Parts: sequence; C-alpha cells; structure tokens
Amino acid sequence: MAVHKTRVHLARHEALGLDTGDLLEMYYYLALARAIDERMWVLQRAGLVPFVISGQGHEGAQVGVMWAIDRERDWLVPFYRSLAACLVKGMTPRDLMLGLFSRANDPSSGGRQMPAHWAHNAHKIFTTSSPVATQYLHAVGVAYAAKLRGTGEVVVTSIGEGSTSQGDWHEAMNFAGIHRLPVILMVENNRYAISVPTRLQMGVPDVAVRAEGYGFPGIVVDGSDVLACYEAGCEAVRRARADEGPTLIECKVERLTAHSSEDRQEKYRPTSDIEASRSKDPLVVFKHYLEHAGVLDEARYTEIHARIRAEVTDATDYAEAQPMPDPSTVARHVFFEG
Amino acid sequence: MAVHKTRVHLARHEALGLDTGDLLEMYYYLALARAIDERMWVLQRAGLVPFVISGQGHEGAQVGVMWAIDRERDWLVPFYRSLAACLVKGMTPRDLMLGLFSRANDPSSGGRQMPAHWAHNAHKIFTTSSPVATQYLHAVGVAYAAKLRGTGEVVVTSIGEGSTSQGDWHEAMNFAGIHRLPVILMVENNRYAISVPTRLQMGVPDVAVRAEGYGFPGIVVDGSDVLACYEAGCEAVRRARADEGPTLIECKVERLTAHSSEDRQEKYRPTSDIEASRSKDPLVVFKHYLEHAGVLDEARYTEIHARIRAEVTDATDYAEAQPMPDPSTVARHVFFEG
Amino acid sequence: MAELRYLDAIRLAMYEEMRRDERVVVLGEDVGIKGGVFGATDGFYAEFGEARVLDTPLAESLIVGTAIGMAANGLVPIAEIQFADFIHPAFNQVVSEAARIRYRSNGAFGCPITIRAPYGGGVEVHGGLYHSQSIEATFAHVPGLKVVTPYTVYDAKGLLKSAIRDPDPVLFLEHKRLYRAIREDVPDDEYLVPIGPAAVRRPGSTLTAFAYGQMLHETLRAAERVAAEGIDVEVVDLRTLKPLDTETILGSVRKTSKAMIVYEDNRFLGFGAEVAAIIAEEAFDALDGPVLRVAGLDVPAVPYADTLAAAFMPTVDRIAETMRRLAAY
Amino acid sequence: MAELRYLDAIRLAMYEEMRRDERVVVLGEDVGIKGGVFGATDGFYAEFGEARVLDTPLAESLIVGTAIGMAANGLVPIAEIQFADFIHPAFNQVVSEAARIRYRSNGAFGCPITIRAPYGGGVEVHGGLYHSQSIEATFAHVPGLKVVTPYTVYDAKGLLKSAIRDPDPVLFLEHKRLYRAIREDVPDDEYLVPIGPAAVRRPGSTLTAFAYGQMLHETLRAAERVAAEGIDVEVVDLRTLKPLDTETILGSVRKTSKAMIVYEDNRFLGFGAEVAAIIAEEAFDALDGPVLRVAGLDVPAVPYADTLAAAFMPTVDRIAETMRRLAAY
Ligand SMILES: Cc1ncc(C[n+]2csc(CCOP(=O)(O)OP(=O)(O)O)c2C)c(N)n1
Ligand SMILES: Cc1ncc(C[n+]2csc(CCOP(=O)(O)OP(=O)(O)O)c2C)c(N)n1
Ligand SMILES: [Mg+2]
Ligand SMILES: [Mg+2]
Repeated sequence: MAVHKTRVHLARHEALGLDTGDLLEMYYYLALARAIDERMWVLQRAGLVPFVISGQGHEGAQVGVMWAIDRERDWLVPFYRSLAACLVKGMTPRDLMLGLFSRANDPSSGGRQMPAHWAHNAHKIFTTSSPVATQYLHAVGVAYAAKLRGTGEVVVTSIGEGSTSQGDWHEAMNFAGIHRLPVILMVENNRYAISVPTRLQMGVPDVAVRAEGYGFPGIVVDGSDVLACYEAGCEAVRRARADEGPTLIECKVERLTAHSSEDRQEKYRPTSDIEASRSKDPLVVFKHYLEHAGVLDEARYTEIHARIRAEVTDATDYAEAQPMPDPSTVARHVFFEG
Repeated sequence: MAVHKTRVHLARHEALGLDTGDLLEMYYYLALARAIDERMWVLQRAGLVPFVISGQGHEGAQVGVMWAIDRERDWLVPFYRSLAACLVKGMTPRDLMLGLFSRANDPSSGGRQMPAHWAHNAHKIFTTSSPVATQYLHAVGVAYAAKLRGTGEVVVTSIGEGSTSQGDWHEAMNFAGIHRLPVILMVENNRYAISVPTRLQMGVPDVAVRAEGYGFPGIVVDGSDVLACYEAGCEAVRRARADEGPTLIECKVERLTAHSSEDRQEKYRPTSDIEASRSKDPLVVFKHYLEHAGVLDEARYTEIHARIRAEVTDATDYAEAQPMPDPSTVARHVFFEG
Repeated sequence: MAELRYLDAIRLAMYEEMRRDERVVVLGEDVGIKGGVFGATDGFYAEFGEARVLDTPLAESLIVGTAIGMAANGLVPIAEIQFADFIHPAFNQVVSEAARIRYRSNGAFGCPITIRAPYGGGVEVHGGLYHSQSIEATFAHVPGLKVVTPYTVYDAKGLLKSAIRDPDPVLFLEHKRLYRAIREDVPDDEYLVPIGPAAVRRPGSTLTAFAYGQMLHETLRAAERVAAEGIDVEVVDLRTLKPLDTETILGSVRKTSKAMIVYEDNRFLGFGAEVAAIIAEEAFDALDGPVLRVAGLDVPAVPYADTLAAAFMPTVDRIAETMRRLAAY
Repeated sequence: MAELRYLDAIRLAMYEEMRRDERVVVLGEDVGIKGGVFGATDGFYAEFGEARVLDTPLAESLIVGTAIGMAANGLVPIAEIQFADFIHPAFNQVVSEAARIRYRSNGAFGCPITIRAPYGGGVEVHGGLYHSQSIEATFAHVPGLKVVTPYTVYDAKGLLKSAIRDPDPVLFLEHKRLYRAIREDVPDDEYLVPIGPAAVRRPGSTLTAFAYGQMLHETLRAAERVAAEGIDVEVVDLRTLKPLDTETILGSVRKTSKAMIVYEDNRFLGFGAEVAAIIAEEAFDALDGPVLRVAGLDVPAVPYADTLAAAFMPTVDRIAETMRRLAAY
C-alpha cells in the first residue's frame, strides 16, 4: 500500500518536473512560514505586540502557486494572509518580523501599517491596504501595463472568498477577461469571512465557476495539496506567458487560527469544524507526501527545522532590537520628497 | 406560407394564454411608448426642452416582461430607458411629459431631476438616480423586505449591459442568489454603452451566462420578440412567487437613437450598424406578428394610433401649460417635513 | 438605574427598538452569531433570528444599497459598517442615493436608515491607517444626511434610539475608545435624546472649547488642568454634527468671546473648519481672539506604530497649551 | 500664440504629454473613438491607438484602481471620470488607495496618476442632481491628494501638464461651464504652471474675495460692478486647492483686512469653510470684519428645472451684495 502510494506520489512530482531539491525547498518555505506565523502569535499573546493576523493553513496554496512563477521578474499583489507567498517572493523572516514589531526599518511600511500589510519594492511586492478586494484592480492594472509595455511579466494576486463579494473583485475579473491579461487571480477559500460562512457569502459552492462568466477558466484545487497548487500555477503561468489570458485559481484552504488575534472563533465555529481544519493542514499533508516519497527523512527534517528555528529566533531578536519609527517622521512621504 | 406562419404565430400567443385583447393592449403600449418618445425628441430638437434620453428599441423587452407581473402589487425599480415599463406600470403620458418639461407637478421629482429619472410612489416605481447600477441593490433590498414581510411582491429591475460592469451589479446579483429573492433582474443589452461596444465592456457575448455563477438561471431573449420576452417574464414571475428565487433576463435590444440628445452616434457607429438596428425594431416586428395573426387590421390600427396621437398631444399641451417649480421650494424635502 | 458602558448602551438601544418594532432589522458583516466585532449585536441572532439579524456578504455598498431598498419597502434597517474606514466602498450609495432619496423624489419617498460606524484612533486602538479614521467631516458636508456622534453613555442610548426612529438617513458614529472606557448610570425607563441640540458639558467664562466624541475626554481634562491656572473654559459637546446647533455655538462664543475647536480628524477641512467659519462669519463682533483649532495631522489617518500614533493625535497637553495661548491673547 | 478655448487647452495639454512621453495613457468611459463626451480626447484614438487611449468598462472604481496598478508598473495614466458626480463609486480607490500609496509604503511606492473630472452646475448646464456637483471639498480634505481647478485657459493647459508630470495623484477639476465659454491667446511654446501658487486676478484695497473655477467669473463681474461704487475688491484665484497657498491668502487679507469666499459647492463644510478658518485663525489680528461666504445652498446638488437651478447658484447679485455688506462693515 505504502509502496503503491509512493510510486503514485513519485510519479506526481516527477511528472511536474520537480526534483528532490525543489521539494525540500518547497517544504522549507511551508515550514518556515508556519514557524514565523506561530511565533507571531506567541509574541502577541505574550503582550510583546498588539496584533497579529496571519496565514496558517494557507501556506500550501501560496507556496504551490508561487513556485510556478519567476520570482525575480513577476509581480505579487498580496493580501494580509500572503505571508508564505511573500517569503517565496523574496522577503526574509527579518522583513516580516520588522512589520510585526512595526519598526522604523520595516520594509512594508516603516511601521505605519498594521502587521501583514505587506510590501517590498525590490521584490515587486505591491503595497497592501486593509480595505479588501482593492488589490485585484491594482493587479490587473499592473498586468495591463506589463502587456502594453511588453515586459513579459506575470502578476499574481490573491484574496479571500468573502472579499470576492466586493464590487472591485467583479470589476477586476471583467477587465482581466476583456484584455486577456497575464494575471493569476487566486482565491484562498477558507470557508469563513471572519465569522460569516460561505452559505451567507455566496449562492454557489465554488467561486471558480464565476470565471467562465468573464471569459477565462476558473479551477478549484485542494489547497492542502501543494503539488496540485503548483500544477495549477504552472498552467496559469503558461497561459499568461502565451498571451492566452488570466486564470482564476480557487484554493480550498483551512483557517487554522481565529481570524486574527482580536477574534474568538469558538463562538461561531463548532469544535468539530475546527478539528476538521487541522486534518487538512497543508504542512502535515506535504510532510506525509515527502516521507512516502522518501524525500524527507529524519536527518533532513531535523536539519531543516533547526535552520528554521534559528532563522525565526534571529528574525525576532533582530526586529525587536530595532528602533521604533521616529515621531518626527510622522508627516513624511505624504507627497514625493524628491 | 403566410397561412402557415399565421398558424404558428397563433399557436404561440394562445399557448401563452394571451387573447386578442391582450395583444392589442400590448401593441398599444409599445406604440404609445414610441409615440411619446419620438415626440420628446421633436420637442428637444425644437428647443422646447434642453435634454432627452429615452428607450426607442427597448419597448418590446419592457412591455413583454412587465406584462407578466401584477401591475398593482409588484414593484418596478427602473432605469432611464424604462419609459415603456413605467407606462405599463401605471404612469400616464401626462406623468412622463411633466418630467420632460420639469414641471412643478412632475410626479417623478417635481422637476428636480433630469428627464427619464422615473419615480411614482402610488405605482410602486422606486426613484431613479443617474449613477448607473445602484438600482440593482435597491431592487434586491426591496425584494428582501418583501420576502421577510411575506408580502408576496415580486420586484422587477433593469439595467443596460454596460452598467453591469459596475461593482454594485455584482453585489446585487450575489445577494439575490444567496437569499433566493423574488426579483427579476433584467439586462437590456443594446450593444453600446454610449460609444463603448460590448467588445470592450465584457469578455463574453452574453451577460446572462454570469447568472449561473450566482446560483440562479440567466436567459437570453430576443428583445424584438415581445412574446418571447413575455414568456421569459412569466417563468421568472412563477419562480419568484414559488420562492424559487431570482431570474436574470437578458434582452437583446437595439438602440434606435443616439445615446441621448447630447450624443452623435454617427461618430462611432457605422451606418450599416444603425440600419441593422432599425431592422430589429420591436414595434415593426410585433406589428407584423399581429397582422399575420389577423389580430391587427387597418381599422384597429387607425383607431389605436388616433387614440395615441390624441393622448400624446394632450400630454404635451397639458405638461407645457403647467407651472415650473417655485424657486422658493428649492430647499424643501432635504429632510422629512412631517 | 443600571450602570452601562457606552457599548452596552448602543446594544441596548438597538435591542429595545427591535423589541418595540418588528420592522427594525440589523444588517452588516459579522453582526449575526458573532454579534459584531465589537459585540454591539451580541445575542441578537439567537433572539431575533437570521432574517432580522443579517450577516451580509462582505460588501459595504451592498449593505447600504440593500438597506435603502428595505427601507423603501417597509423595514427600518440599522446597517453596521464594521469600521468607519470601510464605509468608503459605500460612498456612492450613501451620498448619491440614501441622502437624496427624499429630495430627488420631491418628498415622495424616504430613507429611514441608520448607519452605525465605529470610528477613531489613538495609541490604544492600534488601528493603523485603516482602522482609525474619522469620517464625520466627509459626511457632514452631504446635504440630506444627519450625522451624530455621542460622547456620554446616556446620549449613546438616547441618540441611537432617536436615529433609528428618524425618518431620514442618520450616520451614527461611535468612537471606539469610548466603547469600554466609561461607565454611567442610565435610567431603566425609556428615554430619547433629540437629534440636534448640543450640550454644555462644562460652563466657563474665559473661552469656549468645542469638541465631540472621544476628544471631549481630552478637552475636559485639559480644561480641568488650566482651571487651576485661573482659565475657566466652557466645553461644548456638539453631539449632532448635522444639523448643527449653531445657536448654542454662537451663544457660547458671545458669552466667552473666545473659541477653539478640538477634533481628531485631519485638520484641513475637518469639522472644526465649519465651526470656525460659522463663528468668524456670525460672531465676529463678539470675538476677542483668533478661532483656534487643535486637530489631527494632515497625514492619511493614524499610523500604527505607537510612536507615530502618539504624534498624530491631539493630546491633553496640546489642547491645554492652546487654551493658555487663547486665554492670553 | 494660438487662440484656444478652455477645452482645447485641456486637450492640447494631454496631446503634448502623450507625444512627449509614451508612458502616458488615457483611460475612461468613451475616451476612445468618441473622444470623450466633451471631446477632450478627440482624435487621440486614431493617433495613439486603442492600448493608450483606453475605453474602459463602465466602472469608475476600475478606472482609478487599474490606473494605480498601471502607475505602479511604469505607466503615467490620465483617468477621465466622465462627470465628477460619478467619481463616487471610485471613492475608496481614490481615498484609501491612490492617496495613500506613498505614505503607507513609507515612500517606497508612488502613484503618479491624474484624475480629470468635469464638474459644476448652473442653469446652462442642465445637469440636475447628478451632472452638476462640486466635489473639491470632499477630496481636498484627503491627505495625499492634490486638488487643482484652473480658471484661465492658460492655467488649464499649464496646470494639467504639471499634474500629468506630478509624481503624486492629482485630482484635476474642470468646470463644465468654462469649456466653451472663454477663448484666450496661449503661447505655442511649451510652458508649465506650477501646482501650488494662487493668483491675484484683480488687485484691490477694500476687501479680498477668494474664489476658483467658474465662480471667479461671477466674482470678477461683481467686483467690476461694485467698483463703480468705490468698493475696490481684490480677487484671488486659488487655483490649487490642495496644497493651498495660505501665504497669498493671508498676505491679501493683511492688506485689505476684509475677506469673503465664493464657491458653488454646498455651503456647509464646503471649501470656503477651510479658507475662512485659516483666516480666522492666522489673520484675526488683521481682520476688520466678519469672514463672509457666498455659496451654493445646502441641498443635494443643483436641481434640474431652470427656476430651481437659478435659486441654487451664487449669482453676481448675491456676490455684489455681500461685497457691499462687507465693505460697509
Ligand atoms: C472593505 C472592508 N470591509 C471590511 C473589512 C473587515 N474585514 C477584514 S478581513 C474580513 C473578512 C475577510 O474574509 P475573506 O475574504 O474570506 O478572507 P479571510 O480572512 O477568510 O482569509 C473583514 C470583514 C475590511 N478589511 N475591508
Ligand atoms: C456611475 C456612472 N458613470 C457614468 C455615467 C454616465 N453614463 C450614463 S449612461 C452611460 C452608458 C450606459 O450604458 P448601458 O449600461 O449599456 O445602458 P444604455 O445607455 O446602453 O441603455 C454612461 C457611461 C453614469 N450615469 N453613472
Ligand atoms: Mg475566508
Ligand atoms: Mg447599452
């Protein structure tokens, strides 16, 4: 049975052109994202930072799809759960922790925005705001410019399923379809918008079915299946580079934490549902796969996690030690300063 | 051939439960709407009123669908091309002309709004504004109240295809689907948004395909085929009353005039295209049908049109003779006056 | 008499109105089982059911737009905007639609909706640029809208009940820092606080300081501080920003002959600008000094980092300093 | 020298910038083959092609939101909002996004977009409640946005070119009544008018009247009228509403010691409120009279019927009357 499984699994990642090194690096990013994320919650509970919102449960979808793009050349227009995506795109654990601690040298906003409002100019990660869905319009605008200028860039953006209810989402989908833009439109569907279940959010089970109404394909993938997400990403990138237009990728993911440190999900989520989520943890699922595939053994596992522990601790200590923004800078950058 | 045609046609309206009286009344409304509309353009060209925007080419879709509702009990949440729909719903030629002349006793707005911003409290026609697509949200709100209060009312709203690009359209479609509301969501697709062709408005040929993405049916009808529109309306009303939810009805119509008296369509529409529109004039098509069906003969035709001419002239003379709004009332009704 | 927090008063006002009038419904994001992110509708879902306590999709234009339609067909909607900052996607429905239904229909249709929005920032709020905005000036500029922002627990309950019963759209602003900060004894018997009149919170003779919402707290403390120095400040709570109680404003200025306005919103074209303009226009003869403003900085909302947030906000120090300057003028 | 109308100047400014810099694109509703509903992009489609002269879907949030993205990736978008009244659906993208890109990224990203919007009403406009609004106060309150509204043909061209080249978002407001009303000789050689400085259109000594856009026309005529009566009015064209040239404003008031503001927007919290507040705060010592405002009524925009539209607008008579009142004070 295990043997059989293994053969099947091996066939899968090999068929996708991924070698052992790729798989281990992908696993590293999943585990790193999770470790940073968990540390953030610990720091918040310890009262060291006021607030945390993060992406536990979404890492598989993000690492899988992001693995398909050119991390140097392409764009990411993220949302607040895009922690893992930002890591793959080049942000470091220190970068992320600087945002959590709202330090002066936080590359996202210099401490001006809440944590998880990602941005990094050098890594082509566009600045994130709080009002949901606005980023979808920015992403298709970036893609329009890429197409007009012939840069060959592909743009990845993402959003939660609840936020697809915003008008901006529709307007962006429509624009992407009209101009066949090189953009990958991700929806990370974790079944809840804070407390609102999909039943009250939309009249259909899958957001993806809406893509057809805009003239491009929409596909549904299991967000706990990293390779399936990677495969979907590859096809979407192929379409984008071949000027075949956008692709909507709806990843069914699980929200393993409360919405944010301000939320108590026990009030609206049955325990059984919360447990069901844990059973679909992409980190666990991917780890099983790698073990069955004989890619991840005890030694490698220990090595990777030791490295991650060190990086997370370094990032935390480093960020905490950095200065807070100087109050005298509060009025800077309202307009261009030359 | 003619005989054969006739048989087929007869079968059609009879199968829909429409007798001669119904057909003649429907024809009367189509012709009345057209006559009022044409008079409005004449008055504008003669410099008697500053502006006109109207619905020539849309009458078949509006009369057909509106014929299916209960004109007393149900709601209409119109847009600026809903002239014919407002007539069917109970507004009189005088009511419409009072709006064109922006007279003090204009029932829509007392001369405060541009012409074609319909409203009539007694006839359950909700007030129209200029920003497109907002009415779709009002309509589903009215429908939600009807369902919650158990009034059994059905709500009809309509919009142009270009305006479906607005976020509000998506938000309303989504809400209608989630709550299975008793609402008929019309789209009058005349292929242009002022000068913008559908090619630049949406990535798909039919807006109707989007309904499925919200969990309810969307159908496409030929707006020059009054009976087909009526049939679609009947099924939509049936669904609504049976608590089966909303229906999107996309009527393919033709814009027989420029967008408004401010527009010169020759600049962006080839003559051939403008002529093609004329060939799909719902008034002409329906007249042919009635003639073939032996419902409309010379005598009846003359009688109906004589009646219409008289009504339009009466409405024009009456409205023109009414006083303009008293300047001293300009600040009234900002808030409730008790 | 029951001791309530501001948040309890908000909740109780809605609760009583929903009990009293079955046409009243609440709609918004997370107002259902969760009872709202601040708990203002806690328990409503269980008592009044899903149809009257409606978790909407995540779309503010929908929240306001459908409320307009519900109101047109016999309901009395209370729309909750989760954070005032997120009313912006609904701007068109609020300004072009809700505020104009009555005027544009020449009085034929009305729009009896209440839009509740928690607003405001401060170091304690940790809201950053999008969970701390003050939106009162933007909406008080809009004819056809009423804008209310209570400071006391008593007013929170009485004004919200008036807003719900008001035949016109009311934007009801609740400063987040007040929710749990203060407790007050409030009568058990029903009472209403009328929309319109301002309230003198501290009578004084040297100068008048106008404020509303959270800033009254800072202003009153500043007034106490300078009182020791013989500066007797009259503090006026504007409460209703639109329609504005100009009579009370001008009356107070004629009495003290000096005026200042304190507000947390961006200074430029913030609400204090209108108050200052009214005074400069209609009470100039009574003025013995410039009309001063203490306000938030002209940067986009309140930055997240404590150091920056503190630099943004009007503080008791800054307010007291301005009182001294004005008194000395 | 070429004699141009205001509309020609707007068109020429964009044309020159598109010729000069291939990164410049225009997008909006009907800007393509039709050349815009007012003709501001007439001929552009044929010359620059569909990709750079983009007819967008009918969605203003899309127009501004995509422009932000285009600007982030190397383009310089000029977004046309067909009528200023229809910028409201884009309010969130303008206020929460465009205006904050730079601040929220601590200077890492910028948003070099220009948003053009024809605004304003009047009997001749026949725009009714939704084709006649003044939106300058609403947006001038927003930190991070520049707001410009030229009066002369010369300024229309020079300021628009500056706006297009500006590294930050500029809301460029064009009063519809100016489009075809005036003709002026404008230099053939390239020139820019800097965003910021106000301009004294008529020097005077009795009092200062501040105005902008179409209202300068009425104000200057009123000034001529009362001049015969010995009232010498200084008329200042504010031109750039944000950032505002307070130096020129205060300098003029210190000179004349009396000030009034004329604006077409609703009076309450309209732009004149901030001008009055600044004067009452920083030039009180120089003031010899109240700061008066002549403005549009506090009703939702300009009604359609001529009789009502006329009742809404500030007229030369009302302005002259106010000048007399102030002079006599
Ligand atoms: C315009 C706007 N309205 C409300 C909010 C408050 N809010 C933040 S996240 C959230 C829920 C988002 O749900 P979803 O899109 O499913 O993403 P998820 O958090 O589940 O990943 C809400 C309501 C917001 N940020 N922006
Ligand atoms: C929000 C908004 N933006 C722009 C306009 C200007 N405008 C009025 S009608 C129209 C075109 C509408 O096209 P469509 O929806 O197809 O309806 P049609 O006029 O073709 O029947 C436009 C752009 C408006 N009224 N509202
Ligand atoms: Mg979700
Ligand atoms: Mg159309």
